[in-house]
Amino acid sequence: QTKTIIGVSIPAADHGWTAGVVYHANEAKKMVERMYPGTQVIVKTAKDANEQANQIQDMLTVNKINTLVILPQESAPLTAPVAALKRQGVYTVVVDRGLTNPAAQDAYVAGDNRSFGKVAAQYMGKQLGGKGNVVVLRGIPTVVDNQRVESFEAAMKAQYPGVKILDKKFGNWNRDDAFKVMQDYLTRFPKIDAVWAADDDMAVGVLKAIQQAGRKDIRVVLGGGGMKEMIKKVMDGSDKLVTANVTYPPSMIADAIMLAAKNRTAGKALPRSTIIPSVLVSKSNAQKFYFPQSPF
Amino acid sequence: MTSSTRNISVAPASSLMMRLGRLGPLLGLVLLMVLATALNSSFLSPANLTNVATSAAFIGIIAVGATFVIISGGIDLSVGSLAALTAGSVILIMNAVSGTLGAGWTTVLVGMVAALVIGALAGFAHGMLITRGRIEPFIVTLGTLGIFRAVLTYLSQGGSISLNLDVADTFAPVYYGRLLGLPVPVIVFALVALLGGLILNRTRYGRYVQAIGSSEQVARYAAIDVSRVKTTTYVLQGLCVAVATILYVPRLGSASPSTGLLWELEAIAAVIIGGTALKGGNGRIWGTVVGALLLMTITNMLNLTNIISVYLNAAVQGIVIILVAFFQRGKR
Amino acid sequence: MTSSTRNISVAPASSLMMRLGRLGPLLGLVLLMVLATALNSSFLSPANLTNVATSAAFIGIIAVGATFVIISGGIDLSVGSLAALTAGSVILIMNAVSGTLGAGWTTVLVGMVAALVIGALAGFAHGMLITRGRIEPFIVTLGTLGIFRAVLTYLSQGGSISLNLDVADTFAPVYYGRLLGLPVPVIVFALVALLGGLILNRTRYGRYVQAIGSSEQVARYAAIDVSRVKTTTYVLQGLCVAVATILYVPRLGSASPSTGLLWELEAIAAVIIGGTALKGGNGRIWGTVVGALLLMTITNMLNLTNIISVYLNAAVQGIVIILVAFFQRGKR
Amino acid sequence: MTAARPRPVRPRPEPRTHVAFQGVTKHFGPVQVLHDISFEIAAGEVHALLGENGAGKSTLMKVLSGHHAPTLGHIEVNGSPVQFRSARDAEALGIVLIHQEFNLAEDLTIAQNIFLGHEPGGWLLNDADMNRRAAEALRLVDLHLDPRLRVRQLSVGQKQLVEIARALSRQARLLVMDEPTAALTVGETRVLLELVTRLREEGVTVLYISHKLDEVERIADRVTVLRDGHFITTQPAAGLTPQAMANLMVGRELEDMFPPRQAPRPAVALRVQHLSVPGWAHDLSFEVQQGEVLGFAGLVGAGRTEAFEGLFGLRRRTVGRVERHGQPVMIRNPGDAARHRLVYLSEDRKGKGLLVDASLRENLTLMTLSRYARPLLDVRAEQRALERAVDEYGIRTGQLDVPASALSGGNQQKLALAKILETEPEVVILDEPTRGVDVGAKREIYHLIHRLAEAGKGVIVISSELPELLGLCHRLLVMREGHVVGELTGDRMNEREVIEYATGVRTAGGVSAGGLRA
Ligand SMILES: Nc1ncnc2c1ncn2[C@@H]1O[C@H](COP(=O)(O)OP(=O)(O)OP(=O)(O)O)[C@@H](O)[C@H]1O
Ligand SMILES: Nc1ncnc2c1ncn2[C@@H]1O[C@H](COP(=O)(O)OP(=O)(O)OP(=O)(O)O)[C@@H](O)[C@H]1O
Ligand SMILES: [Mg+2]
Ligand SMILES: [Mg+2]
Repeated sequence: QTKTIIGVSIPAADHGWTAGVVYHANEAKKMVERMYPGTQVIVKTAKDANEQANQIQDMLTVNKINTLVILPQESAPLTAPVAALKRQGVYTVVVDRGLTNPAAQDAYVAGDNRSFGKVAAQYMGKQLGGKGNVVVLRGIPTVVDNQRVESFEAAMKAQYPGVKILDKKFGNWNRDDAFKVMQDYLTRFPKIDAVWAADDDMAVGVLKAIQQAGRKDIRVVLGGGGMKEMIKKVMDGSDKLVTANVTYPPSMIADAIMLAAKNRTAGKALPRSTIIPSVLVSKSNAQKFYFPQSPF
Repeated sequence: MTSSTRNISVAPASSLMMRLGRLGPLLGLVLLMVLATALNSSFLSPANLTNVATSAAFIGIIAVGATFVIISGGIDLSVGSLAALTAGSVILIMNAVSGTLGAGWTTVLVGMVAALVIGALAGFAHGMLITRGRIEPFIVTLGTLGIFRAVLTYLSQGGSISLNLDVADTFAPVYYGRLLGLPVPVIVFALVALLGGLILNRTRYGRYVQAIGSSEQVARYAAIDVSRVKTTTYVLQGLCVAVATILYVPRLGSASPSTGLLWELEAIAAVIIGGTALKGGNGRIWGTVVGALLLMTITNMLNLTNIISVYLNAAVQGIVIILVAFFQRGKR
Repeated sequence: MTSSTRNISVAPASSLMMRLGRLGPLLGLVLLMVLATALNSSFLSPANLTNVATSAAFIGIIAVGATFVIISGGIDLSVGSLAALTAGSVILIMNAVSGTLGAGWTTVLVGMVAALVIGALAGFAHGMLITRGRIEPFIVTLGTLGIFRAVLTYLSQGGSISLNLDVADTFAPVYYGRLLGLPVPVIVFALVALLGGLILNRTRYGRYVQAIGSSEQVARYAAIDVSRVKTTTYVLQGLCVAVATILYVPRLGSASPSTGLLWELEAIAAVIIGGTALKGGNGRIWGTVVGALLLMTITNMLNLTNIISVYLNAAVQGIVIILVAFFQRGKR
Repeated sequence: MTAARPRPVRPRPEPRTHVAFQGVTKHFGPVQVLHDISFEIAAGEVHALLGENGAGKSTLMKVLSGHHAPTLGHIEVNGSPVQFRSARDAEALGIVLIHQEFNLAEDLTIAQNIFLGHEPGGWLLNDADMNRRAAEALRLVDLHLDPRLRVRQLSVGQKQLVEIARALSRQARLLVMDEPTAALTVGETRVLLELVTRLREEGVTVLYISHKLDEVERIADRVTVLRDGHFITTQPAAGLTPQAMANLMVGRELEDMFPPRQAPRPAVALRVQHLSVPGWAHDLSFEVQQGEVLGFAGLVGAGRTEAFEGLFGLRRRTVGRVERHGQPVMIRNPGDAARHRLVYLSEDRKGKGLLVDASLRENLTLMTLSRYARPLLDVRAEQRALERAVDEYGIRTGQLDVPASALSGGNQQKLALAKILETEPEVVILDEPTRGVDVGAKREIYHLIHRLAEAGKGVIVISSELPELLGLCHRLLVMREGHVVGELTGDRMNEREVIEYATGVRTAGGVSAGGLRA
């Protein structure tokens, strides 16, 4: 009976959501090592795809992992490296961002970026009563971002054709950039009804920019990802612009680690695919998504 | 003396070209503003112009410090990280003292002083490592770039550090307030630039900074305390970062590992677009100010229009930077 | 002339210190390896060592080019973006031609040639803008840093560009294969470094590069075609980026807007840790190689142990970089 | 060379010792440069320090002025031993050094350089006052330039004058002048010597280093000679002729400074027509025969340097026609020139001549690398070439693997000369070839120039030393304000005529420069 050694490779905590991932991964590590004595979990972060590819190779060579739980920085560039590990006998669990060649992953645990965009569009369309002007702040140019924005636009067009998307610019999942982009949107568009910030970090910047400009026309600011401060606002109803959120829980990494530990120590395979859908957080269910200990 | 030596008059020939060269960045800025107005007339609205100036203030203030460092022949890559670390630490400190000192101006003052102390200490450490440790500035500040940001990431556990709401309310006017009709950051930026210009051009210290950048050997022969002057440039840079941070914290009331990312490149770019040579020796503060405004105008212009694919924003910035530099190339 | 050249007794004193200074980076590497082994004995396993060397190959190859640029007194900030753009374009080209040429080596060869052409052209453009356009290298390459990456982002529409699977299979051995028991990238790295060393130290061109970095004016008076030599350093840099890209594409099989992010800093850091002065004039390729290995060893060591919070990785890297530079400071 | 010294008889107080060197010894790493040097300098005298290139004069003066610390021994000033930690300590005692190699910050203005470290003003600098005082200092050396000009824009001679002005502005009690006239022409030199005399009258002690022994004879009270870092002798200058000084320096008899001139060959080596360098030189036309040594005389600022830099494409210029050995050639840059076997030795050896941080070997072979590329550079062959050149040109250095900056001034000059002559050129243009070179070596260079001429090369010499031009050249062109104003050969080649043309007292009588071709 070989010992289960789980290598966890995740992006470095460079913005709120990834910080949540790092937090939940470390929490899961503690829990797994308590629950399954003899099982070892190694958590490593990487700042880009290239480093992550090096990192998982190092984990195999030196730490002798036999299970890999990876949240890839990006799907395509990590497909070949993960496939290489799989060929060398490592059980591979891919989280959130599926590889371009699904054969390289033994199991897939993921959020659903398309439903993330769709849920947001549906909520926003409803709030606006099917009519109004929306500006969008996208993240960093990545597949994740493309999927979210595409499905947001598609859903909006299909269900609320009266809602007009004025522009969509990159805010880089960053508060400061979002602040600046929002300032400029406010200069440019005299009438904005809603802002889809697509990420709670960006929503923070957006709210400040609106506050500074003293604009009253905006009715909805919808972030996403479930940052604790934002969930709290939804819960308390303290900000009339922030009435909902869309989950994309960073805790999915913990789910994946727990699943892997449970099944691998028992020598079983994981379900091929576990999808954690994005759900709408509103005042009624906010309590469930509030983790005051998490950094995100 | 003998009359054999002619009186050589300093002819003003070719000085028009020279001057145009010197004014390169300013011309670039004006052209850009004309273009921006053509693309979207709201560019010239006072609200938008103050937005641009306010956003430029952060990079601009930091770039004033960078002008000194670069003129003296050094470089500081760590400014963005230092801003992030300072912001995080200051928030933690203010949150901590607000328990006993309350959420009033005392707490905010403690925070401001803390920022200045942290900035100055970081700069001093750079200066010491560079002068006493005799390590290349590039290496020292590349190292601290990693260190500062890592410490902040550790403090924030990767997430963000937020200022208590009541302190944030007291602090807010420092960013959102206005004096004489102008946003506070713009006023502070102007003051920092004026002071910087004064120090650089009208004090002994400023003169020594230029002499050292021109030739360290000559400066040493002139019995200038090269190590001290160089160290002081890094301290000035640290203080400028601190001032920028003091303006930054009340804006969003939080700091995170992505705070100040790549500010070093923007600050250095502002300095160099402004006509200061990367190899040191001479430069000018007003150029740096124009450089910072120019960089921010490009971003603003891109946000105000839709004619270019968002994917190409960075390309437009790149092209404009190169073009502006081309304008003022004559003088070299 | 007089044959009165005195022979003053030459004692070998102080040259030991000098030599130790020169060997600084190497000593740093060795110490780091000892430390890594102490932390985890599998560090020294051949498998791990080849991993380290293979990962170092990308930055290392680019850094060899950067050594030339920096010695000549220039700088190239665009290497990471250029790598991304080259990777993306080459993948698109290979995908396109694989339809007619099939998925065999012909297609791969077309891709390789395309990479070299793109790299050389980009370098040539840099060289022209810098020499004929008389724009600071910092500005030119900061501009193209934005431009190259934006073009790639545009080509990939913000997502990633992936190599067709069958072509990828043919291409794979270029990264995953072995020759004489060593991974191909390590062999290529060694060859590039050897060639670079030879060019720098044993050819006229290399001597000219050093002369220009030492004093452009003197070089011009000595009938050296300064513009051509400088331009060539950027072309060499572009070719090195192309070679690194050729190794990179079969590894990850795709390119995206975040490919090669911040490689410029790593490459420049490798060069300077290796003992080349940022202000140009002199430097050494072997130092650059050691610098690249050293940077990668730090990352590897951090992956091998658990004693430090993941949040502090960058801090450890920063500290080690500064310490290594401190080791070799004597010689300046 | 033996002008009567205009020495006023002054009531001399008891000669007091101003500075005493006590067993001063200096090592640079393994190389010992000064050996146990002891002698005294009396207050208020002009004391000349003589010695061959590399004898250690500059080093000793740097020790005196606090730039270097002695390895052993010490210095006494006014009877008490002193320990200088920096130049500022020395300046506090009124000891000021005028550097042989310029120490000016190129990016700063003249005034800023003059007052660097001593800026007037309180918290804020008083630039107006500084510029005014700088202008005064410049007037002392008869340099009429705007003190707000950046030093980068000055010519070598002007930089030298700025250095001197800087030292004068420091209220020196002991002024050390290290080859102040090496880059000056006759006129400026005369001004400077008058200045030295005046300073002495004001009670300032002057330590004067020069390889121009006639100057030394004119102004020095006493002379100290160094040889190979050893103290040789101190003697009153009164009884010493330049010849005797030279013999003391070299330690043996020096005969004929200038070898006899051979007649040039009838073939033209280089012909230049209608060369203009905007702002500097106007429509120059001249030619030099094979085997001829053609001199260019003129005052500082006459535009000689600029004209030839223009010819080589180093400045913006227009040129009608250039012929080498009768063939029209196109010279757009120094590379073209080198291909046509033309070389130019710059007057600015530090800024344009040598890679000061690079090794001697790399400097020597920089222009002839193709010779050592087979195809890889043969470093050992380069090293052999260096050893040969060191011997041939008498470059004195303790070690061969040092950077060029470690050579003494005169030896750097020899290296710069060696570097360009390595290319085996057909036409050689030498701008101030003997700047800072000692008598012995000068003589060697003169002989070398004649050997070049004998071998059929065309040689052009630009020099500020009239005796050198008169002794060396077959023919002289005098330039003034960018024009060739006179051509002198045979009997007319004498000091008086040259100066008259150069200063504009005499003109070519309406003959345009273009008409002055030989
Ligand atoms: N920094 C240094 N390192 C090593 N050697 C040096 C250094 N400076 C000077 N030397 C050596 O010291 C010797 C004396 O040099 P110095 O400059 O004092 O000569 P000098 O008498 O002034 O000659 P010149 O007439 O050519 O100016 C020379 O052999 C020179 O190579
Ligand atoms: N017409 C002029 N206008 C302005 N400045 C002048 C003019 N003529 C000469 N000068 C000044 O005098 C300097 C002359 O240069 P330079 O001394 O190199 O000439 P030169 O003939 O080569 O003299 P030398 O070789 O004896 O030093 C220039 O740098 C310039 O500042
Ligand atoms: Mg000397
Ligand atoms: Mg001249």
